[in-house]
Amino acid sequence: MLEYFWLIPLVPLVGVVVNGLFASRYIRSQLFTGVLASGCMLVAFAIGLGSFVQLAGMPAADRHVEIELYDWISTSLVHMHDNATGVSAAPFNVPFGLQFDPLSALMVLVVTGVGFLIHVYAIGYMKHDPPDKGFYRFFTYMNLFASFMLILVLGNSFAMMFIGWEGVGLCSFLLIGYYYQKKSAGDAAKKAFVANRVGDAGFLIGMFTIFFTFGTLDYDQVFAAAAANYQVGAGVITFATMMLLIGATGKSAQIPLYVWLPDAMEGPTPVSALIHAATMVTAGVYMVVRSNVLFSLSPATMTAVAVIGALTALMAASIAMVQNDIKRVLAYSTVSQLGYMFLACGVGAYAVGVFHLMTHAFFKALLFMAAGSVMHALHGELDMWKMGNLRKYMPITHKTFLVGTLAIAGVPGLAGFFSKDEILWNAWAGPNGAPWLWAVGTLVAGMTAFYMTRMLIMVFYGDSRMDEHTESHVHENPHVMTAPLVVLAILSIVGGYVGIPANLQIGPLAALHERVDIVRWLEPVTGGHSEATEDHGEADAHAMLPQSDTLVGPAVGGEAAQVVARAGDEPAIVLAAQETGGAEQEHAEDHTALEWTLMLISTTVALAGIGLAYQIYGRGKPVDEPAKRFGGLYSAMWNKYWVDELYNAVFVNRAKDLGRALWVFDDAVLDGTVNGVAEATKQSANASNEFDGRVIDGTVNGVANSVWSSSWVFRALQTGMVQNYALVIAIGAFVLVSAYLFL
Amino acid sequence: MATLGLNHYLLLSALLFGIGVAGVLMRRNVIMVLMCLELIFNAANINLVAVSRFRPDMTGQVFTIFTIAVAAAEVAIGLGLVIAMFRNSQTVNVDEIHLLKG
Amino acid sequence: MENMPFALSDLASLNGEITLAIGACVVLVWGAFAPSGNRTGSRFAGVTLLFVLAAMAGVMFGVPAQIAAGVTSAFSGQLAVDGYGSFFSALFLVAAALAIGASFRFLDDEDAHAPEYYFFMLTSLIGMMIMARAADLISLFIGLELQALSVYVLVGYLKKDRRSTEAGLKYFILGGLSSGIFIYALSLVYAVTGTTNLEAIATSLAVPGTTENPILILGLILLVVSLAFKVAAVPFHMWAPDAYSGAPTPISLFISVASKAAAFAMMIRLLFVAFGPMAASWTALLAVVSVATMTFGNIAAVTQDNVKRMFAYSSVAHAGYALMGVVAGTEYGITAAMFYLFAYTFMNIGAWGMIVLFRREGMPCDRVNDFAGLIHRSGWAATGMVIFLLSLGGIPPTIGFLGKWYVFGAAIEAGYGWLAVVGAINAAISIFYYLRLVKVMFIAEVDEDVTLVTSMPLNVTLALSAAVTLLGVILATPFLEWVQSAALPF
Amino acid sequence: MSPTLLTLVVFLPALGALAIALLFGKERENEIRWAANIILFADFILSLFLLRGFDFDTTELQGVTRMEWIPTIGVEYFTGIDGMSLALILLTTMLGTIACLSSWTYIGTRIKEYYVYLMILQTGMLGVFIAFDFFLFYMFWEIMLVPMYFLIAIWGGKNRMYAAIKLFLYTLAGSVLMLVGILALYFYNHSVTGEWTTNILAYYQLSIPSDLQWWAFLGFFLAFAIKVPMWPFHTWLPDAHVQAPTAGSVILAGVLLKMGTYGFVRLSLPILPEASIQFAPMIAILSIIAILYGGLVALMQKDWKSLVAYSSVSHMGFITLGIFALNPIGLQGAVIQMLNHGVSTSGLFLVVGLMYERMHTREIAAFSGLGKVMPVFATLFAIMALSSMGLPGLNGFIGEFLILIGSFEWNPVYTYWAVWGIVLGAAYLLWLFQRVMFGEVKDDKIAALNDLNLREIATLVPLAVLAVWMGLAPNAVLKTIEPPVNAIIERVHPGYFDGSDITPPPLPSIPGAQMAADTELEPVDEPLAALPQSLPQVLPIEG
Repeated sequence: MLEYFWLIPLVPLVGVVVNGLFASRYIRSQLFTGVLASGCMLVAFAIGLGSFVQLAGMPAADRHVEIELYDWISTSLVHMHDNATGVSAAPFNVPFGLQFDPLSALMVLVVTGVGFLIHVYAIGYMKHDPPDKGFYRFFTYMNLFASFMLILVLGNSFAMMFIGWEGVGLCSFLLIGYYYQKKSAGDAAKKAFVANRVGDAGFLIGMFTIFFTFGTLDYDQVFAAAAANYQVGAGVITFATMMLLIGATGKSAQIPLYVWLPDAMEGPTPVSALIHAATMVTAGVYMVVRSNVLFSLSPATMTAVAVIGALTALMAASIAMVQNDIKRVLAYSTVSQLGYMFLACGVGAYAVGVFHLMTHAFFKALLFMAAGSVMHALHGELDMWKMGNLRKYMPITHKTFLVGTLAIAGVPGLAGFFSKDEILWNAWAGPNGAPWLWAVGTLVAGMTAFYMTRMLIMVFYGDSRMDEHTESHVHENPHVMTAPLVVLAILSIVGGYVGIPANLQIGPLAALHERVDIVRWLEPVTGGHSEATEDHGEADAHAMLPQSDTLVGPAVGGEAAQVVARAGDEPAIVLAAQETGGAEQEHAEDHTALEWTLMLISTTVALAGIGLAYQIYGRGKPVDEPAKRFGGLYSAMWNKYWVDELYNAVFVNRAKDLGRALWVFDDAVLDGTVNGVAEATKQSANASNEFDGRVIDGTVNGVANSVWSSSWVFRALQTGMVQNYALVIAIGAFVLVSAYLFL
Repeated sequence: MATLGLNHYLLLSALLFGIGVAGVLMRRNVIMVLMCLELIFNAANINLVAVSRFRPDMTGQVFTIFTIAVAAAEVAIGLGLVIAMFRNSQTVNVDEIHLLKG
Repeated sequence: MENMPFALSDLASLNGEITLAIGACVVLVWGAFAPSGNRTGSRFAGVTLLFVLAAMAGVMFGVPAQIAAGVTSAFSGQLAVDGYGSFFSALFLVAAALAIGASFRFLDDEDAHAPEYYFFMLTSLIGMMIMARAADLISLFIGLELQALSVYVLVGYLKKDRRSTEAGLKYFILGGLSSGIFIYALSLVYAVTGTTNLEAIATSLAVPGTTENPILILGLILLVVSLAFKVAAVPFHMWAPDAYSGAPTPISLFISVASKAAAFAMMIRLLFVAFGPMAASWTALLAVVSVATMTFGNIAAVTQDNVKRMFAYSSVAHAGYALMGVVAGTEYGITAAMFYLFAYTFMNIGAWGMIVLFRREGMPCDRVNDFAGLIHRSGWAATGMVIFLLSLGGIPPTIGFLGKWYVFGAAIEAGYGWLAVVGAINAAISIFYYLRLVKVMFIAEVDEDVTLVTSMPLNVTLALSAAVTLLGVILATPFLEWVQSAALPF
Repeated sequence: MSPTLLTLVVFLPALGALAIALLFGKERENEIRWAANIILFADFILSLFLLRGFDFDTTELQGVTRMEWIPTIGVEYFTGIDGMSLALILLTTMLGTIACLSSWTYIGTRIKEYYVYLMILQTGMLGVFIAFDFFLFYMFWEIMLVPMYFLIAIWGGKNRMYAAIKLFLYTLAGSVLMLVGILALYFYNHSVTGEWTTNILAYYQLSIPSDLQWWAFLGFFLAFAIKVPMWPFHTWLPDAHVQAPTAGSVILAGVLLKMGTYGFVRLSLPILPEASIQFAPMIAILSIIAILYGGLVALMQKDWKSLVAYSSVSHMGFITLGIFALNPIGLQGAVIQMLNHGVSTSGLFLVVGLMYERMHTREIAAFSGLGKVMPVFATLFAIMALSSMGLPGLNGFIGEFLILIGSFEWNPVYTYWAVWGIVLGAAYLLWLFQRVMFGEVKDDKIAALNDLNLREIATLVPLAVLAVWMGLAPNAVLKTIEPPVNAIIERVHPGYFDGSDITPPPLPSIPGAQMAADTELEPVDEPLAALPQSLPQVLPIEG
């Protein structure tokens, strides 16, 4: 399979072409369109899985397959700015190249696997749309999105990533604006794209800096050259990574560019699940992890990543605590969880970031789809104040939603617990970790538990607040929608066991850890730098050993469980310790104790959050008590800290004002002479009807006007009196004489 | 007694020229304007003849003969035009002919 | 030979002028006996055309034969026998032939007496040809006056038309003034140099100190003034708009081209041959005059609603362009000015000829709006007019562009780059009013009161002008070679 | 590739115009339409044959016709093409065909005249790309103006007279100054070589003194900057575009604006390399102003067409920025962006025209919910808009990307500013798309609209296909223009390619003239020759 991995992004294109061109006129069948679209995803998933297995069978160091389909761009010579790498000039060549390595493999499985489930779900969800109008359009866009997303994760250079990067942005635009009759949907779509473009501008500059530093955009060459030629803290690397970070904050909805994501909920719920929870928004995280070699060379950027992640997590979680719109809560929750991932990357725990990316994909997709299931049953109702006690009507949705809530809240044993705990541990103990980062993370964990529980209670428990008509129609959704929920629920439970923290590696868990460990799996990508290996020289040595066996995990967990374990390896926690040297064993024990402590605290905080939410909302009566109790703070959170308003006032409106001002300038000044001669303008307006209606005439017109008015002046000299003419001749002669005399 | 030199003649002709030009500029009657034109021609003639006399060279006098002939023709044509003009507009006043302007 | 006032062979070099003089007599005498009125104009036109063509043959074949035989001057140095004179003579004759084409029907429609009209046209032609060939101040003056006096009459020819007589009178008064200045200037020059022969003047100027003589300088300046008057250069141009717009249109056509070319012919020979040693002085003066002329002419034309006045100002501006060649003060500059006048002849005759077409209620009409919707009436006429206008504006592929190429080039070559820039800007300004006419012709609605009065000779005039204007660049080589060989050596 | 074919491609439209003018009566409207479309389409097909036997690896002119024309002043009829000309010729013939096809129903009056002008215009534009004689070049350059004037003045919108005159005067004012510049070079050449010639290639061999270069460049610059149009010479553009009929806008945006940038690349850079370097920073700043300014003003337009027009200002800013980065990649990007802009902006103008034909308004506010009523239209519009805003995978991206890299190579600061143009591009185009395509179908008039018919689809689909093809496989074009680009850069920055395995080809030599072995270009100036190889930066302005 591995030699065919390049087909993965192309398979969904089949769906795009067939559905896009023929569905509206010739096919007109929801079943065909839906099955084709989902089928494409399934085939892509199958190819991805096959390649994954094959990749896992290879030695860790060799897990890297690259293919260049054709020369995309190749230009003439470019001179580099930086000679550190020894390349002074090179052509700008970008092959259309794809690569398959542990990170890409994992991302492919998440994208195609979760994507497939969401496609299936969408067949049910979108069934109200006619097959030849919205329905086919929806699936065409979805497949197109998948294709671009796969290019993004499979590309072998920054330029390839950029294709996918912009492509998914486009699909996001199209899908957010799917209900285009709604103005809000159109606005949201545009906002999403433009906010992303701001990030892209950063990405581009970062990319250019990289090119002019290394003479290539190919990952392997860039990272190798960077590791070989640059010291930690090199200015150019810091600049490049900062710029990339701007791009990442756009795509992954981090401060300061997160504002588009909540609005993006205007799209259909499967879109929110796929694009704005599971896949596209994680592209920023993917990019940071992919470029970890560069980021690790720049402590400043790393700090920025961590701080942005932490602050975003905190801010978004606080907003999520007070929202009433079911999808907005989830949207802010997504922003918050993405902040977690950034936090992980920022402290240097890239693999853990990816780990959380994966588990988050499971439970957030699940939550969105469950919320969509609710909406679907309630005819599009989004306000949680108009729900309640739905568990009675929608048992499967309820149960899966419950699983998702527990998972995200970090209840021990579920997926979110493991990944979140790893992040918190690294936030404290990682190479760039700091206690305050851990504290923020832990606080966010509590808030997460709080708002998720609040949501769960408001939607599924308590008394029904639906109106009668709605209530009478509420029903559980068909299997095509609930089956994906169940699969994702299972994944949300077991998905965490691919990355068991060090302190829990006891008994059967230790055995499992030895077989499957996501961190170790990603080591070829994330572990190639100094911090990761210092404490684990031994692990490196082990990595060199021939593989004793390769196990394919139980099928139960879908793709995620199929992680290769290598016998005889030490737990390869990437960022195990800050200090170097010393006895490994002692460190391990210290860490274990600390890790236990921290884990207990965070679990307690999470449970406290659940308890608090139950305390406030779980008593059967909907209350707006928090609103009263925390007046100012509540209102700040409710209004999302007025960031949208601020951006509108500072950027959007200023840009519009500037545009308007320039337009006036264009008309008045450039296009009208310094309108020195008011007379001229007046006369021109009178004299020539082609100038009509132009109140403000501009520079160019002004020249014309002065010509025009001087024409009248000149004509006035021509009085018709012959003696005046003679006089002018005499004066002319006199002037010539004097000119001759004085010059 | 000072003898008359060439410069005296040149001065005289310059005066005559000036008077002629001033007349053309200021006289309202078109006949007078015509006569002032003749003054200008005659200024030139004085120059030519005087120069011819002071540096013995006949060309100047020949030139003068031609100039006088031309001036006669000019007056003839001029008067013809004045008559045509007078028939149309009943005036010989140059101030009053300004149909064409601008 | 030495004692003879002139050799009989000198007459051969006058064959063109003599032919025309005979023609003039024939027309005049026949006219005296022929019954007047009743649309007899075309007969006289035909006869005149015949004589003009015969004179053309004389100029084109007779004079070159003399040049080939080594003759350089005739009548004791009064007339030069050279290609320069022949070139301009031919140009005047072509202009006259085309003007006659435009006059055929015009005179009948105006009910004007034809014989004297053609008589004066012929005499003015003789005057122009002598102007172009005179190598002595005396013949120069006579040629100038012959031309000028004839043209005064022609301008005022429509004696029942107030505008025509007014134009004639004004032109006469101002022309007389300028002639007076001219002859006075000549007398001053004669006073200093003691000779009237152009080359002899140059020789005497070569004597050190002569050129600083204030009398000479005053003479030169007054000379420049009167020459500038004759070519209608600003600020001595004021007669031109009135004369051109008042005159009968075919006469405007004729004098705006031929008289102007004759004045340039005279100016170039006078300045270059006689005052070559003082070139630095007059180029500086003329550079200023050139700028003023282009700019003033173009700008004043912008707001004109009367097409004849618009073209009158436009022809003022064109004198400014042609002056650029003179200002250059080089042989290239002479070539440029000559070629520019050549190009100008055809495009301007074409444009003026178009005005002859238009009549409102039987009267000639010349408002810009009278051209409205021409494209709907006659695609040929409209297309032709566009060609003429583009050419006047200096836009390729017309001959006007090649003319601009030459004069701008001459200015640049001589180091007057700034003058070329001014010329270029002026070319753009001029397009402004030319386009106005195009706009009216192509976009405005047809005015039903206006009729198009065509006749075969006029059509031939227009077609010939259009052909030369349009194809002049594509087939430029023979024209250019002619001009180059005819340019005065300097 | 035969010279005859090239000549035929260029003059076929003019011959067609003549034939239509003479053979068809005014009232035979449909026959005229068919004839014009067939002729222009045939011309397009013929132009495709230019590709056959074209040598893509040389900078030498191909398909050369060289004849004496006006030997007295050294003017020749000298035509030929290199890779860059070829690409632009293909663009022109294609857009000409499309513009013609798009006029079928749009133009309802004075059919015969219309097609005659359109076809003369076509010859004028094609002529500019093949002329290698200054005189000839200038002739074609100006001939274009006349039919364009009529197209706008007769078939334009309400304010058409104003727009047409403005276009004509403005561009004419620029080009006469170029004429002065040409003449200055012409006489300089004569003073040095003693030869009268207007052969452009002869000027490639000259080393012109700095001050003359400076002045000549200024003349050329004004002509080209107005044509491009660069800020602040752009004010004719929105007027012309808004008033012009669709086909006029298509041609104007697609080809006419390229004349300016083509002039920079073909004339200014190789003939006046030193002045190009001196002017480059100023032009870069003007370009960046144009990019941002055009984008911001476009953002606030209420008229659909003037929005696209201002977007042109912004996009052309990218092109001039790329050209004056004066490095191969910027120049390659600029040339390919010329083609891209031709494709995508023409497409956008077609889109506007289609709507105007249906609704007789271009007020953005008058539209809403078109996506629902006209899905095919919406899709094609989306592709054109995305291509215009530079989405990777479509053509616009390639050009902007390469230009930004080029300017980054020169001076990253320029890129930092220019890159915001991309953000603005997304903003104004998507906002437009959102306003007209999204939203409720607001009135019956819109609800009653028909989606595109086959003819209309046929005008847009080739552009869409081209947009995708050039986005995914730009190498075909990049390789075609690389030899001329390398030659020009070597001329501007001698030694740029030293130490690399690329040997820059020489600038095209005059065919027929015996080139001695040592006719390597002389270095323009000593300090330039000593350019540090690693850093092709802005050189300090000397003098």
